[in-house]
Amino acid sequence: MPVISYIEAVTTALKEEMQRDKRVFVLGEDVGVRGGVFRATAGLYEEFGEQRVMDTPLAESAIVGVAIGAAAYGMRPIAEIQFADFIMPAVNQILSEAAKMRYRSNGDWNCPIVIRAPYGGGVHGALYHSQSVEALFCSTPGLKVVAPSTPYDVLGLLKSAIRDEDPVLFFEHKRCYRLIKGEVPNKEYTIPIGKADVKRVGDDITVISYGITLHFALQAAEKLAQDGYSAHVLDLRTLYPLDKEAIVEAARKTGKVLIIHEDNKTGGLGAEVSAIIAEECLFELDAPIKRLGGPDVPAMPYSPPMEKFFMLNPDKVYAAMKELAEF
Amino acid sequence: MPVISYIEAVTTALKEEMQRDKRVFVLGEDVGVRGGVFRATAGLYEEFGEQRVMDTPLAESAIVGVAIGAAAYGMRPIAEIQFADFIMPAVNQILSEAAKMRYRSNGDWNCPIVIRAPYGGGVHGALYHSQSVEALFCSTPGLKVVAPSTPYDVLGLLKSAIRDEDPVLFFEHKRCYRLIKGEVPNKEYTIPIGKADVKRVGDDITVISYGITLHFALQAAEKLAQDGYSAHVLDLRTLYPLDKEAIVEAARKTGKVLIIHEDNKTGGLGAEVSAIIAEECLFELDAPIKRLGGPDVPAMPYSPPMEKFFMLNPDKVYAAMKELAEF
Amino acid sequence: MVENKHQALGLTDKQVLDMYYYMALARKVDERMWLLNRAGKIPFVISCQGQEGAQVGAAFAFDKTKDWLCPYYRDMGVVATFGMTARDLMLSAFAKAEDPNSGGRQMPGHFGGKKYRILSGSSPVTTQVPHAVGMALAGKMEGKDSVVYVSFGDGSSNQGDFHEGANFAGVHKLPVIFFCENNKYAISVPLSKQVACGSIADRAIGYGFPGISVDGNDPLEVYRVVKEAIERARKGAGPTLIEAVTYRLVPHSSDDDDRSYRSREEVEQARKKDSLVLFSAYLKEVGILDEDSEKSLFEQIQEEVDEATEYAEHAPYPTPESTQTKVYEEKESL
Amino acid sequence: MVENKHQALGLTDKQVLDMYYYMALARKVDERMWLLNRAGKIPFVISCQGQEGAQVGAAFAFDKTKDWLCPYYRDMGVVATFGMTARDLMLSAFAKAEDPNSGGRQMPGHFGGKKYRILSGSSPVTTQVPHAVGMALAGKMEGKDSVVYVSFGDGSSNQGDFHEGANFAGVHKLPVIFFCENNKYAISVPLSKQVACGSIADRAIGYGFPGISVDGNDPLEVYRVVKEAIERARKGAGPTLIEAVTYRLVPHSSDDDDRSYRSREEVEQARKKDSLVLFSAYLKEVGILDEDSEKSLFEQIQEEVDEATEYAEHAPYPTPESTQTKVYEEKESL
Ligand SMILES: Cc1ncc(C[n+]2csc(CCOP(=O)(O)OP(=O)(O)O)c2C)c(N)n1
Ligand SMILES: Cc1ncc(C[n+]2csc(CCOP(=O)(O)OP(=O)(O)O)c2C)c(N)n1
Ligand SMILES: [Mg+2]
Ligand SMILES: [Mg+2]
Repeated sequence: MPVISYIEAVTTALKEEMQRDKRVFVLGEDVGVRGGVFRATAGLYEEFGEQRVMDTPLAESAIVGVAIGAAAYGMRPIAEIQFADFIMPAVNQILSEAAKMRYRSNGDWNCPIVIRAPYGGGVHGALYHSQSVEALFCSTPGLKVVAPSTPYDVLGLLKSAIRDEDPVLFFEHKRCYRLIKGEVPNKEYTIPIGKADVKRVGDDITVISYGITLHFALQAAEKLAQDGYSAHVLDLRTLYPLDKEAIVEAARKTGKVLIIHEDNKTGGLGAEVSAIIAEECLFELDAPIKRLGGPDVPAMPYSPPMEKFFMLNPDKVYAAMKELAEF
Repeated sequence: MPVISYIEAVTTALKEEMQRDKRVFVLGEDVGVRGGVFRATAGLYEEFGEQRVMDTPLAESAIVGVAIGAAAYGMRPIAEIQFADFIMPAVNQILSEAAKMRYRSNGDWNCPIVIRAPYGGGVHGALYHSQSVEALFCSTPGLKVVAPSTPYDVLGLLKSAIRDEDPVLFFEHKRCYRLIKGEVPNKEYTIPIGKADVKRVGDDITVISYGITLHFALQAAEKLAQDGYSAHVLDLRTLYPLDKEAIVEAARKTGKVLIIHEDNKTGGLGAEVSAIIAEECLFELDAPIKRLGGPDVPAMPYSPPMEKFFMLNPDKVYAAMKELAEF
Repeated sequence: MVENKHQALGLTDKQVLDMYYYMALARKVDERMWLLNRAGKIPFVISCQGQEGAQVGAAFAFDKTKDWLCPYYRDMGVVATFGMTARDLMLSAFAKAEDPNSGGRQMPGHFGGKKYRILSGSSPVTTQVPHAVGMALAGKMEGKDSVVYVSFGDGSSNQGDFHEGANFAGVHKLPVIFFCENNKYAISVPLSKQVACGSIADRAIGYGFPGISVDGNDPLEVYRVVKEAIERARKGAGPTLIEAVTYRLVPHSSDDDDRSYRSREEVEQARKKDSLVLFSAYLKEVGILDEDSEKSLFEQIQEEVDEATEYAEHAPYPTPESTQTKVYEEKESL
Repeated sequence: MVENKHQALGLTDKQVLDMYYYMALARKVDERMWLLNRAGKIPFVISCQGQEGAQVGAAFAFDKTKDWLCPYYRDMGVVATFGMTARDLMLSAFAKAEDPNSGGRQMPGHFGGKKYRILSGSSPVTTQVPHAVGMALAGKMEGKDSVVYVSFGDGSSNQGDFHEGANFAGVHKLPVIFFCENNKYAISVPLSKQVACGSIADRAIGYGFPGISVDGNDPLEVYRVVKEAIERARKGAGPTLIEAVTYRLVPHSSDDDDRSYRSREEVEQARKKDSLVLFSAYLKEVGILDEDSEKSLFEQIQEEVDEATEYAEHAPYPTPESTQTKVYEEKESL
């Protein structure tokens, strides 16, 4: 099986879906000749032309709103938001329109769009090129929110997102783009949206995460193994709707749960995950449900010591896992 | 002590603060001659004139953005968003700008604005005049989010919000406006933002809520008392930052917790409240942490049977409280 | 004897009588809704009254078989012209299960229906503008020559989505007709506090396409400018912004009281220019309508409205449980 | 001997030489930042190069003692004119604690500083436009005659916030100068794919105020139109939209590679119209600058930049723990 990077998986999924279905097209800022500021759409303009790889004016609400209209007509638009931080001007179109199109029309219309957005920090991006914005979109039924952590999951989930009949927000951790590499099968496959994945089997503690921090947890788990503790690691992959069964099963398995995300702790995804566990299997727990996230500050600062302070890393994650294991 | 309605408390707070401080002014849609579509600003135009009670163009991002600029200059703007559902176009100005002004300028600038928005359903408002949007704003440090349930709290908290040096979102439940009446002292007072309030003392179960559902819980508590169970009812009042101490103390008191809000359950405020409890006092619980919220659908429909199905009411709340009490 | 305007526009006598029929139908359905609201039978009304001439004049210029509509909440005249019946409209007013717009999920005025080529609309104003642009883009990608109608009020032309959508359409020369129904108010806020430009049409030059202001009380004049704009759009010459200057004859909605912000005299003056009054006079002057034929037209409409009200009032509500359906694609139901 | 433009504009020789100084200072600080970035010493640069003439010409027309700035990320020439020093700018590039803009919290180019009357800016483009309008509204409420400068790029003029902010200012006739620095690109996207209007200034009529397009490579011409606009604003005549046509001479930022979207020839052509080259020539032609005085000017600037770099490089970082401060008002610290 070939080994590709996280961003190559994005590009491959886009390319193969555009080859498969003429209705699929990409729109966004600098996605054309430039191939995207992260090069996620590299080569697509050359292969599919400027109509299907469309550089739009600098206007996120229009990018999403136009995608909604095109999808209603019957296309399969994939909108790129250059940085997740800049999705804010499009929030009205996403929450009021895309999420509610099917429901408000009693199923007469629907909104099969994908909105791709690179998120996350640790790239000297400062306050506005580092944010984790996923929590904002995980309380509105009608939407689906996906945040994969490996090239294999990116490829399989982005294809499913493009084929989905409902709007999907697809968050790509920008630090994973080139850092994370992995094997993908040669033969075509998809991964169902809404299913979490056990990335490591263990018995002593359960770690639930997604994105870059999932990798920190896997690294920390190796170190923790040397201390004689085995960690069970669940990758949420889909953040909304959550895979309740998988979450509860993983929590039950060890009775000690640590939820980890880069986003700040309060109001982050970890809250809902914790609440599900506290509601479904409280009496099977042997420790308080722990959450590890970024500090509760408005966003990640630019200055290296501050960015380092904000970002999680394998050491911080290891410390939290060890503490829970020893509880 | 005089008895006034919830909306009278809003108007009184605005009026007294405008009399107290010349820098305070109101801007929004139809707040002037019309006195607001709910009449929250009734009489202010006549008393303070069109400059301080300003009808703006129909553009929410500008309403909030202009308020941010005026606040930076030194004013104390109070922006009215006609319905909380229509705050979406202003999300970028709220989350990217207001919430981060102090932090990004290292404290050189700040953003003392108040954004008032009527929220909630049960008024035949359908999908877009019934939403509970508070959860969207409860994961961004830099903001404060207040959602009072009684005239006394409205008056005291709105004054504090106007005097606060940071941006405050002030959510008013539109069904409370005329339904809820209560006493307020004749003498001037304020209530600190960030403090929850025990609205009923009890020993068997703890109910944590805010807004209209807080009143449902108080009514249900009376009925539950006849069954021999006493409910302890905590009104969050401030949704962000949460009053952790009060939440944990209330949870400890009975060991059985039910969190209630009108907003749909998944991703609602209850998630963070539950997660705090599960992290801070898990071993003092005698029952799973329960959450009661609206169904996970995009928003509240118009048709009466559907609106009724969506909305909580004292009976639904009583049933959930009784089940927990009997657990 | 006045000149026959409609023949010059290529409209038959039958067609202009149909125009009058749709204008009157919209007016009568709307009036009935107010009665039902005041009688406590329906919770909410938002009106087309005063704007029927602009709406029907514009809608008639489109091709029902291939064009698309992204209307706003006052466009009863537009959707009626595209086939929505009095019964459909009443089913929505009563929030009944059969309502083709939303199955009773949305307030009246939130039009939608694939069979009528109408994209479902919401309440946050102006969000439909980028949608119309997206539909036009998709049509262009498919090589179709369909044109998209999108409407909005004067106040709503101040929303960011108007700007972003219009600019996108201008850059890509998309077949969209931006139809601004300028009724001089945004609820209580007068035009002078909404915009400082002479006409909403002045905004078009900033997007590189034509902007035209037209008397919205003259359906034939509206038809003419919209028709020309559609022809340009069909042959790839891009969008047009059209401002139809009109007036809202009733309060903003059944929850509004307009006496607090405008004088009765002003409203009475406007009633004299009511497109229904003027168009009726025109049709009589050119001799294709008389008291009798008008009377029977209104009797027919009256019957339609009665039947629709009767039917809708007794039609079943959606079930409570159906609240939980149509959130996502329901695989089994495929 | 060419005519002396600046005297006609009421500018002294000293003043135009100052203009040239600020233009050159911005250019040299910017160039140094690129060297530091390529040397791995600073993570990021976003440039003013090519736009200094427009920026300094505009900034000079304002009154530093009472006007306000809401600049965008390329406005090094603007903030330098308002007093931000090479050291301030380098402290921000190195993200050091003493950075007056953000204490090292924001990327370079995110200007701010009360002492310089500059409102703190962010990265999401165009959000500063409504802020400027709000400052102008507040000033007007206080009866002050201060004017607010707000700038943004050509691509950013397509954001909803431009439309909503400009319209608000037009309706209330607020003293705001909307300064669009049209450098023909939004990262890789050429103007032709951003807008369909002839000039960004065409958008002003839609807001009921004047729109003027000016050669952004001619600081004196920019000064003239901005000065006139400010005078109108001060006496309550409302806002003006000014488009300064210029060019970005370097890649969008240190993370960009512009070879993928524009030819070297195009860039070389633009270099010939570089405002620094043209203005230097003008100053020599009118005889107030010669090779020697220019040489010493650049030597002085060189020293300033060296000192600033040296100082900033060795200045302390903010502490890691300070990440948790300045989230809300810190009562004790009052
Ligand atoms: C984004 C948003 N803000 C506010 C409202 C509340 N609202 C509904 S209609 C309306 C006035 C619209 O005025 P205009 O665009 O002129 O249309 P008209 O009703 O006059 O036809 C307002 C403020 C809304 N629906 N959406
Ligand atoms: C809302 C938002 N979307 C996208 C971006 C990413 N971005 C930064 S600068 C830029 C291009 C800006 O072009 P223009 O307005 O012409 O200004 P210029 O950089 O050319 O001076 C883009 C797309 C952003 N900062 N904010
Ligand atoms: Mg109007
Ligand atoms: Mg540009």
